[in-house]
Amino acid sequence: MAERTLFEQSVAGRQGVTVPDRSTNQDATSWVPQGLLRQEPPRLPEVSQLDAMRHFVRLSQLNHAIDTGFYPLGSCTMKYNPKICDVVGQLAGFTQLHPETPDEFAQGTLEIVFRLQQYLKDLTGFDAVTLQPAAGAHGELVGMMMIKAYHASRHDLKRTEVLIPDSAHGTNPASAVMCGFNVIELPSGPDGLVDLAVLKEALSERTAAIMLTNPNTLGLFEKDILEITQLVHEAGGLCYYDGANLNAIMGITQIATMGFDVMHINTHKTFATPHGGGGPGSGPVLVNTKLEPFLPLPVVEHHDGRYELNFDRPQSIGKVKLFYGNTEILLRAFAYIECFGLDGLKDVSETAVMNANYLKECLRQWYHVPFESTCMHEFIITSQHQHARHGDINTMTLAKRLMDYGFHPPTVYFPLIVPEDMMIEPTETESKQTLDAFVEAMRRIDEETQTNPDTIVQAPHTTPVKRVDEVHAARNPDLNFYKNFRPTNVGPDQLQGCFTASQFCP
Amino acid sequence: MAERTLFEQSVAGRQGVTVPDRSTNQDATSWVPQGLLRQEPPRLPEVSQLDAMRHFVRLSQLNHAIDTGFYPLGSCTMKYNPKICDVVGQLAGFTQLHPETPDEFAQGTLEIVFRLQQYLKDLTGFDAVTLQPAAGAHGELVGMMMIKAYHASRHDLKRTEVLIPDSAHGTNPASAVMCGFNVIELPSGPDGLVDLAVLKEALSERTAAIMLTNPNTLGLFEKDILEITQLVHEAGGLCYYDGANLNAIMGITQIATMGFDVMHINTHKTFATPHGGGGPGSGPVLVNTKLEPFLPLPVVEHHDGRYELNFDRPQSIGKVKLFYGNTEILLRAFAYIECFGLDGLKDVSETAVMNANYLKECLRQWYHVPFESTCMHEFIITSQHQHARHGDINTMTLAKRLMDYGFHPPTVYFPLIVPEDMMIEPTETESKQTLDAFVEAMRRIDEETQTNPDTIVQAPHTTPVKRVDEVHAARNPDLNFYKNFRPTNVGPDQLQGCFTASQFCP
Amino acid sequence: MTSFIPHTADERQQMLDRIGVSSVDALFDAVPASLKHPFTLNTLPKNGRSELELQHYLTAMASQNPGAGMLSFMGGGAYARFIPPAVNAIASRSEFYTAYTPYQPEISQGTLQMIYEFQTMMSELTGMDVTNASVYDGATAMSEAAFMAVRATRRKVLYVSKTTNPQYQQVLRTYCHAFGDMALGWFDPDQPLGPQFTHEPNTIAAILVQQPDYYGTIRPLSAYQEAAKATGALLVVAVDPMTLALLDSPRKAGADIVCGDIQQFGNSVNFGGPYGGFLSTTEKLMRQLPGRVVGRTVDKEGTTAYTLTLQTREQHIRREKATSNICTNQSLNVLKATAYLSLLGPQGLHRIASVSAERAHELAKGLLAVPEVSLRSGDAYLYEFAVRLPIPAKTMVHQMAHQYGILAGIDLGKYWPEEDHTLLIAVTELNTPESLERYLSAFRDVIHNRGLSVLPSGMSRDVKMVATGTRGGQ
Amino acid sequence: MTSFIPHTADERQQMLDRIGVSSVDALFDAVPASLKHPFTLNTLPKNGRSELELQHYLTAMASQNPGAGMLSFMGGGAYARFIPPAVNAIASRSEFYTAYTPYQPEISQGTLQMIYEFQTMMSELTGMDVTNASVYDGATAMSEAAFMAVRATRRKVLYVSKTTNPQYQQVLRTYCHAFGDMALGWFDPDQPLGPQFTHEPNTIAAILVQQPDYYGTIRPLSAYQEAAKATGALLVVAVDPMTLALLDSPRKAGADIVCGDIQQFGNSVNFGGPYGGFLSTTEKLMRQLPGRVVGRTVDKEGTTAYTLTLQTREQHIRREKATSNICTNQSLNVLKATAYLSLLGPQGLHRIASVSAERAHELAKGLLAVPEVSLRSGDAYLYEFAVRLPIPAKTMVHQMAHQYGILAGIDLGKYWPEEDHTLLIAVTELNTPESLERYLSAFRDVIHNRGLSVLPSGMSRDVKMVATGTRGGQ
Ligand SMILES: Cc1ncc(COP(=O)(O)O)c(C=O)c1O
Ligand SMILES: Cc1ncc(COP(=O)(O)O)c(C=O)c1O
Repeated sequence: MAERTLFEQSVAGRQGVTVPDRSTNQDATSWVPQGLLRQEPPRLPEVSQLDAMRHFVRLSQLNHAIDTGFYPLGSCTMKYNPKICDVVGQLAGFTQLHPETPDEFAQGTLEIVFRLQQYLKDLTGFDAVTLQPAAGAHGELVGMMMIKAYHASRHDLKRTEVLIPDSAHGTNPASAVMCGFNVIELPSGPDGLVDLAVLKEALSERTAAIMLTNPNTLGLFEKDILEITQLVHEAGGLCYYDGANLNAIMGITQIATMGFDVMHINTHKTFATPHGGGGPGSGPVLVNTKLEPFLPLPVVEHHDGRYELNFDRPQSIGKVKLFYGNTEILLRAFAYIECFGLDGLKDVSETAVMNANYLKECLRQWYHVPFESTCMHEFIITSQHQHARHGDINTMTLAKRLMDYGFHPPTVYFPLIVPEDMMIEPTETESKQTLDAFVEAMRRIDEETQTNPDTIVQAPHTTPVKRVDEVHAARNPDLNFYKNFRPTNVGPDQLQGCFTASQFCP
Repeated sequence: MAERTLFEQSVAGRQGVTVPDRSTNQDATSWVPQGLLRQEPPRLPEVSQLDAMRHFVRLSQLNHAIDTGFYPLGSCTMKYNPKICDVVGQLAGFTQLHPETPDEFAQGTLEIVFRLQQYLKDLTGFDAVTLQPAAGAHGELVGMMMIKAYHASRHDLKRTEVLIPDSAHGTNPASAVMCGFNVIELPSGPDGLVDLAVLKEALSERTAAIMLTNPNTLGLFEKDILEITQLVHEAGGLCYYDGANLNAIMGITQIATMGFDVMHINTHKTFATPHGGGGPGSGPVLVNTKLEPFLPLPVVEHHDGRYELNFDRPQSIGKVKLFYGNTEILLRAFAYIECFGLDGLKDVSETAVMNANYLKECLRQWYHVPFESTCMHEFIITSQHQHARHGDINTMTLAKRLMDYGFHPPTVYFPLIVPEDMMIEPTETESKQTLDAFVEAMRRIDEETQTNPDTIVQAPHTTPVKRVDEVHAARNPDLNFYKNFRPTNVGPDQLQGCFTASQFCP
Repeated sequence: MTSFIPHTADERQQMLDRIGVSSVDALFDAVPASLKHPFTLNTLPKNGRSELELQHYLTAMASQNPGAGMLSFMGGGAYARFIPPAVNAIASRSEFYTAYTPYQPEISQGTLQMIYEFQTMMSELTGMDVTNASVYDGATAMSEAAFMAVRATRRKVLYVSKTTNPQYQQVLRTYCHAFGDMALGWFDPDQPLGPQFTHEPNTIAAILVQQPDYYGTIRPLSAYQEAAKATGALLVVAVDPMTLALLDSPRKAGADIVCGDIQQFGNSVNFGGPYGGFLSTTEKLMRQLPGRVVGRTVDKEGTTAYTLTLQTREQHIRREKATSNICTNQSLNVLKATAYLSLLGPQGLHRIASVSAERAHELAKGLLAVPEVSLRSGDAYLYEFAVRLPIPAKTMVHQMAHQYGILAGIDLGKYWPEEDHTLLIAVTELNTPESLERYLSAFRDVIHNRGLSVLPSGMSRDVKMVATGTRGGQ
Repeated sequence: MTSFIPHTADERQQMLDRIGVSSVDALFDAVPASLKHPFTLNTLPKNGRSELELQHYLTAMASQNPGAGMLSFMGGGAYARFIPPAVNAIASRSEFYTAYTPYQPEISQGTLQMIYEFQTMMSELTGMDVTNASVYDGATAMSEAAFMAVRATRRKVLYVSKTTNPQYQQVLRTYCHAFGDMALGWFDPDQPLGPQFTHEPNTIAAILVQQPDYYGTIRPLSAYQEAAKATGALLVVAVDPMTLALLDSPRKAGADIVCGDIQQFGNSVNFGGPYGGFLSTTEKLMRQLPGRVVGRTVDKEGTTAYTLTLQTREQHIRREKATSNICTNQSLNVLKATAYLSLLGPQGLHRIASVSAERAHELAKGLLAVPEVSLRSGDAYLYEFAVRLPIPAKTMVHQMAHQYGILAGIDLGKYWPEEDHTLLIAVTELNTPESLERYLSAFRDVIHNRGLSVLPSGMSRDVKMVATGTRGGQ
C-alpha cells in the first residue's frame, strides 16, 4: 500500500494545528507594500493533525534504520546512538538558547563547547580546534581554506596542487576544488596503500597539501604514514587527515603523531549522532600551531572563569557558518564522549576493528577479498566469484538481495578503485549474534547464486517497493508535485549515478 | 520474520544501561538477613541497549494503532489524541512530583485537578466529583460503593439488587457484584431500548440502583430516560450512568438532567488519553448532593487561595486507590478540554454522531442493520446477509478480512444481545475520506462473499501473523517463557472466549 | 473545524445530505427537548485554546510545583528513580501508545508479546508461575489478591499485618467493606501470630503481609508460611519488586499470591499515578487471577504468535461471575516496566537496588549519630527506613522543605497518630552522595534548633534554586 | 563491556580465535609502534559516566544558560517559534532519525518521499520549480547560490546588497576568498544601482539581495530584476521563507535562485544550529544545484517510488567536478520543516506570520512613541525591525537583560560599528501581548535612566525567575 503524498490528501480548509488569533486591530497584510502582497497562497497540504501523524508514521515504517536492523555501511559508521545523548541534547536550557544571547547568559553551553574542544584535542593530539563546520565535507573545506591561508601568509603562492589518493572519498577532491586548488589523483599501489614512489613523483613546490584518511577507505592502515607525512612536509606541503574513519583508532594513536597538520572529525559517525536520514552532523577541525591563527571566527575561550566568544583574530579565514556551528550535535558528541571516557573510546575502536576482522574472516569462505591483510574497522569484498557463476549477478544484485534478509546492504561500488566492491563496516555496537546472522545470510545468498540465481537478480522481494527505476527518474525528472518537467534525453554519462555509484553511500 | 523473545536473545553479562558504582564501603547484600538473600538471580534478559531498542521498535511495528490507521472499535472511542496533551502531561514539573509532597509545594497540580473537577461538573451537571478511580470499571465500583453507603446511611439495608440491561458492558455486572449486589438482568425491548414494562416488573424495595449507559451500547438514545430514572427513584433506587459513551452527547445535554445520581467518565475514551495498548486510563465519578458525603478520600478543595487535600470526611467510603488517582491522565484530560472548550466539545459530539450516521447510511447498502433509527456515535450491523451466502462466513471472518484492507475491525460479538454483530464507532477525528475508504473496503468484502468467499474465510493474509490459534492457547497454556504448564482439557465453556467474545473489544 | 475535527463545511453538508437530514440537530431528535437546555458554565471555558497558549499555560502551572524540583527522600510506595531515556524512547512509539487492548491478535502482536515478556520477568522476580498483565496499582492489587484468596478457599477471614502500607490497608478495608460478608483481622508481625488469630483457623482465607513492610523492615517469612500451612489459608505477600533483586523470591517462603506495584520500573512518581499493580501466583491458582493474561500459541501456519487467553475469567465473558471487574488496566506502564527490566537486566537491577540500600545505610548511620534520634524500623532494611525524632516529624518535614529545599521523608503521623515523631526516609540512586551530606547537615540543624525556624519567614533561597531543575523528563 | 558494546569476554575470545590472533592488540600491528605512545590526558576523562550521572551533569549545565529561559526578542536569522508537539513526535521516530542518507531507495522510501514533499512545499513558497534537499544553513546556502551563478554564467563578479544578513556576507566573503578568482561588489539597496556597479555588465554573474533584509525592511525587487535583465546576471534572493506566507514569491520578481534557512519551520534556535539551508531554482538551472535532490519514479512493477536523482551533480559521482562538496546535509531539520509546514498549512502559516507581524507593529508603535527613539528600518517591515536609540544598543541589551530578564534584541554595533545605537528586534507568536507590555515598560525605564543601572549590582530577581521556565522541549 503506497502512501499518497500529503498533497493528494489535502482538503481545502483543513489545518493540523491551531494558532493564536489576532490580538491587535490591524491585519498584517496591511503592512505589506502594494505589489508585494502574496497573490496565490502556497499549495501546502491542508490536513488534520491525524492525517499528518498517520502520514509520517506510515512513511517512517518504510525506512530501514539502525533501530530496526543491522546497517553495515562502509565508511558511514552506522553505530547505535545512546538515547541519553538525544535527551540531553534536547534539554530546553540548550535548545531554547538564542545564538545572539550575550555570553554571560550562555555559560552552560559555552562551557560544554569549550570542554569538547579540550577533549578532542586530547584525543587527537592537536593544538587547537574549531567546532563550527556543519559536517565532514564542510570541515574539509575549512581545513583546506586554512591551508590556503597558511601558504598565502608565507607568500608561498605557487602551491596550487592537492594530492589525493584515488581511493579517497568524493568530498576530498570536491572540497579542494572549492578552495581553488587543482587535484592531483594518486593511484594506489597494488596493496591498496599510497605508493611512495608515486607520491614522490607527484610532490613538488606546487604541492599545497595531501589529503588522506588513515585507515583508508579500503579499511587498511597506511603503515608508511610517518614517511608519507614527512615527504609532504619536506616538499613544503601540509597534511590533511580526513577523520571519517576515526572510529578505527581512538585511543590507539593520536592523529597529530602521524604527522598531520589538520584534520576533521565527523561527529555524526564516530560520536554517534544519529544520521537523521542524511544529517545534521558536525565536522570539527583540529589543527596544530602552524594553522591555529587561521581558525574561523569566533573561537571559544576561557578567561578568568568565564567562557567567551573571541571574534578578534586578524589572521582568521573568517566566518564559515551562521553563528557557531551545529551546537546541538556538539552537545550530543560531548555526551557521547562522557559516556565512554578514553578507555571506553579505545574499547570502541578495538571492538570495531575486531568485528570487522571477524566478519572478513567469515565471509572470505564465499566471497573474494581483494586485500587479505588485517583490516581496521572496515573491509572490502567483491562479487567476483558470484558473478563468475551467473552473468546477471553483480554487486548491486547481491546488495538488493540482502534487503530480503532484513539487512541494509553494505556500501557498494566504493571505493572506486576496486570494481564491483562492497565495503563492510559493522561497528562496535553490533553483537556477535548479529554478525553471525549476517554471515549466514551472505552464505545463503552465495548458495542461491548456484541454486536460484533468478531470486537474486530480481531482488528485492520483501521491501515496501521493488527495484526502483532510477533511469526513469533521471530521464523524466519529477522533483515537484505541482510541476511538469521536460523529459530529458540523458546520455550514459548522466545516468552514471543510476547504475552503480548511486548505490554507494558514504 | 517473527521477533524472538528477549530471553532468547539474552547473553549472560550484557546490560542495556550503565548504573552508578558503589560509593560506600559496605556491599548491600551484607544488609540482607541470613536466609533472605536471593540465591539465584532472576532470569531477566541480558541484552545491549541496541538489542532492546530494536526488539521493541520491531515489536511496535507489529501493532495497528490510531497513529497508523482507522480504528472503528465500537464503545472504545478510538479517537486521535492531540500530541500537545502528551507533552504537557510529561512536563517534569508534573511527572517528578511525589504524591507525598506537602500541598504547598504542589499547588500547580492541585489547581489543575481542582479545575478539572469544576469543568467536569459543568459539563455533566453534577454537584461533586472524585477523580481518583483509575479506569471506567474502577469508577463503576466506586460509584456502586457510594450507592451502597448511601442506602446504608439511611439504614435501608434490604436494597441488594442492581438492575442492568442485557446490552450493558460486562464491567457493569462485575462491578455491582464486587459491591455485594445481586444483578438483575433486564432484557432489552425489540427496539434495543429499556422496556419500561420489564423495568417496572423488576423494580422493588430491593432495588439499590440501575446501571445504564445512554446512548446505550447499541448506539441508541434511551428516549424514555426521564421516565426510567423517575421510576427507579420512585422505587427508592438510585441511577448510575456508565459514561463510556459520553462522546455522543457533550454539550447536547447534561447527564444529571436525565435524572442520574452518579456517573463515571472514561477520560481515556472521551478525553483522548491514548489507550496505551490497554491503559492507563482514569474514571472520574460525578455525583449529586445525595452521594457527595460518600466520596472517597481525599477530596481536593480550595480555601483562601490555596488548594488542599481534605482527608477529613467521616462518611466517606474510604480510600479506593493509592494516592490520588492517575494524575498524569487527569492532566491530559484537562489539556484536552482546554483545547476544545464547551463549543468544541459539542462539535466533537455532533461530528461523532454525524460520522456514525453517515457510515451507517453507507453500509446499509450491503449489510444488515438491526436498528434502523438514527444512531448516536456508534451503531450495529450484522453479517446476516453475507453468512446467508456462505456458511463459513461470519462476523469474525469479515473482521479478519478487514485487516487485509488496513483497517482495524470494529468491535464484534458485542453487545451480546444481537447475534453476529459488529459495533462501529468512527469518532469525530476521522475524515469523510477515511470513512469512504472504509465503506469501499466493506463493499469489496461484500463482493468477495460472492466472488471469492475463501479469501475471507482464510483471512487475514497480509498481517504479521495469520489467524491465531486461540484454542491452542487455551488448551496449552504458555504464560511464562521459563515454565511448562500442564495442558488442560478445557470444555466448551472454557473456550467460549476463543471463538466469539474474545474478539470483542471494549 | 479544528485541527482535530477534520470536516469542512462542504463535507458536513455532503454527509448530512447522504444521511438525509437537514441539520446536525436532527440527529439528536431522540433526545427529549426538555433535556436540551442551555448550559450554565461556571468555569468550563466556552472556547478552546490554541496549542501554543495551552503549552504556555500548563508550563506555567508546572512551575507552580516547586516540590517537583526539590531534593526528595520520599518513598512510601512511590520512588523516584532514574528512568533510562531508552525507556521513554520505547514507550513513546505511536504503535504502542495509541493502540487499544490487543483483542485482535493478528494486528496486536507487539503489545501481546511485550506483555508475555512482562509476565515472564515478573514471574522470575517473584518466583511464581504466572503473572497477570496488570491491575491499577499496588493497593488494588492487594485487594484483588484478598478477593482471589476468598474465592479460591471459599473462606472469608483475612488477616493482615499492621505494618503493611497504610494505603493498601485502607483500600482493602474499602473493598472488603463494600463487598460485605468478609472479616478483616489485623496482627502485629513482631508478636507471636497464634494468639492474634482469633477466628477459627478453617475460616481464614489468607494471611497478608508486606516485605519489606511499610517501615522498610525485612523479616523472615517463615512464621507466616507455617501459619498458612497450619490453617490452610493462602499466604499473600505484597512486595516491592525492586527489592527482589536482593531478596529471595516469596515463592521460596511459601507465598501463594504475590502482589505489588511496578512503578519503580521505569515509571515516574507523577503525583500518584499512573503506576501499575501486578499479581503473581501459582499454576494451581491461575484461573482465579483477575485481569488479562497473554499466552503464547501459534498461528494457522504454525508460526509463534501471542494472544489474550484464559478469558473466561474476565468480565467481558463472565460478566457477574468474573474474577474481577477490571477492563482497562495499566498497559503503558507495563511497557515501561518491561523496557526497564530488559535494559537493566539482573545485574543492573541488582546494582540499582544495592546502590540505593548502600546509600540508605550511609544516611541512616549519619542520622542515628544525632542525639535523640533512633531507628524505628527493624534492624534489617534496604533503602527505606524510619527514624524516631525528638521533634514532631511534621515539623521536620516542614523545616527541611522550607529552609533547605529538601523533602525529608514522610511524616508517619499522617497515617498513625502515635507515630507523629516518626519519619520514613527513602533513598534511591538519584540521591547522590553529596545530597546525603546536604540532608544530614540540614537535619542536624533542624534538630539542633528543635524545629524552630532560623530564617525570618517564607521560603529560603534554597527552595527557589532547586525548583529550576528539570530532571530530564522523568 | 558497556551497554553500547555488547561483547562479553567469552565472545571476544571466540572471535579472536576465529580471526586467528591471540589478542586485540595484534589487529593493530600495522600501526607503527612509534605511534602507539600512551596518551597524556589533560581533560578527557579516562572513564565514562553512567547515564544517570551524565543526565545529572548536563541538566546542571543546561541550567547555567539563563538566557534560554528569558523573554527574548532576538532574531537576526534565528527565530524562536512555537513548535507543535506533533513535529517532535514525528521527528523522534527511530526509523527517521536513525537512518542514513537514502541511498538504497527500496528501504528508504520514508525519507525519500518526505524530501520530495519538502521540495514541493519549498518550491510552492518560493515559486520556483525545484528545491534541493538542503545545505547546511542560510549562510552557506547564499554562498552556494553565488557559486551556482558563477558556474551557470561563467562570469565572476558578484554584487551583494549591503543590507543582507552580515553573517551571510561574511561567509560569502570567506568562500569567495578561498575559491579565488572572483570579485565581490557591495551596493546600497537604497541608492540607484547603476552607478554602484563598477564592473563591466557582462562580467556580473549575479546580484544578491535579501528580502526582508537584515533590518527587516521589505523593498520592491523590480530594480534588481531590471538590473539583472540588463546585465544578463542572475538574480539571487535570500528570503526568510516564513515571510513568504505574506509576500509574493521571489519568482514573480524574477529571481533565478532563491535561498534561505528553514530554521523557523519546526526547529529550535539551539544556539545556532542545526538549522537548514535551501536553494530553489528554475528547471533551467536545476542541473547546477548543489546537494541532493529526490525524484518521483516507479519501481519495476510500476508502483510509485522515490529515489535520489540528478546525482551526476554530486561529489560522490563527479568528485572534483561536482556542483558542491556537500554530502551529509540537514535531513532531520528538513523533516521537522516538512512536518511543520504540513501541520500549519497555508492558513496556519499565514496566521503565524501575521500574528508575529501584528505584534511587532504593536511593539514598534510603543517604542517609537518614546522620545529620541526612531525607526532605523524602512517603513515596510513584518515581524523584525530596527530602532535607533539615544543610548548605545549594547547598554540597552545589557540593562534589559540584567535588570528585567529580557533579551531585548541584537546590538547591531556588533556587526557595523556605525550602527552601535541600533537595536534589531524580532517578535514572534511566542511574544504574548503581555510580554510586549513588559518589554515596553522596561525599555522606557532604561531610556529614562539613560542606561544607568537602578539596581545595585548583579542579576535582578526577574532574571532568576524566568530562568526556571521550561518552554516544553522546543
Ligand atoms: C571517507 C569520508 N570522507 C568524508 C566524508 C564526508 O563527510 P560528511 O558526509 O559528514 O560531509 C565521508 C562521509 O560520508 C567519508 O566517508
Ligand atoms: C460501555 C462501557 N462501560 C464500561 C467500560 C469499562 O471501562 P474501562 O475499560 O475504562 O474500565 C467500557 C470500556 O471498555 C465500556 O465500553
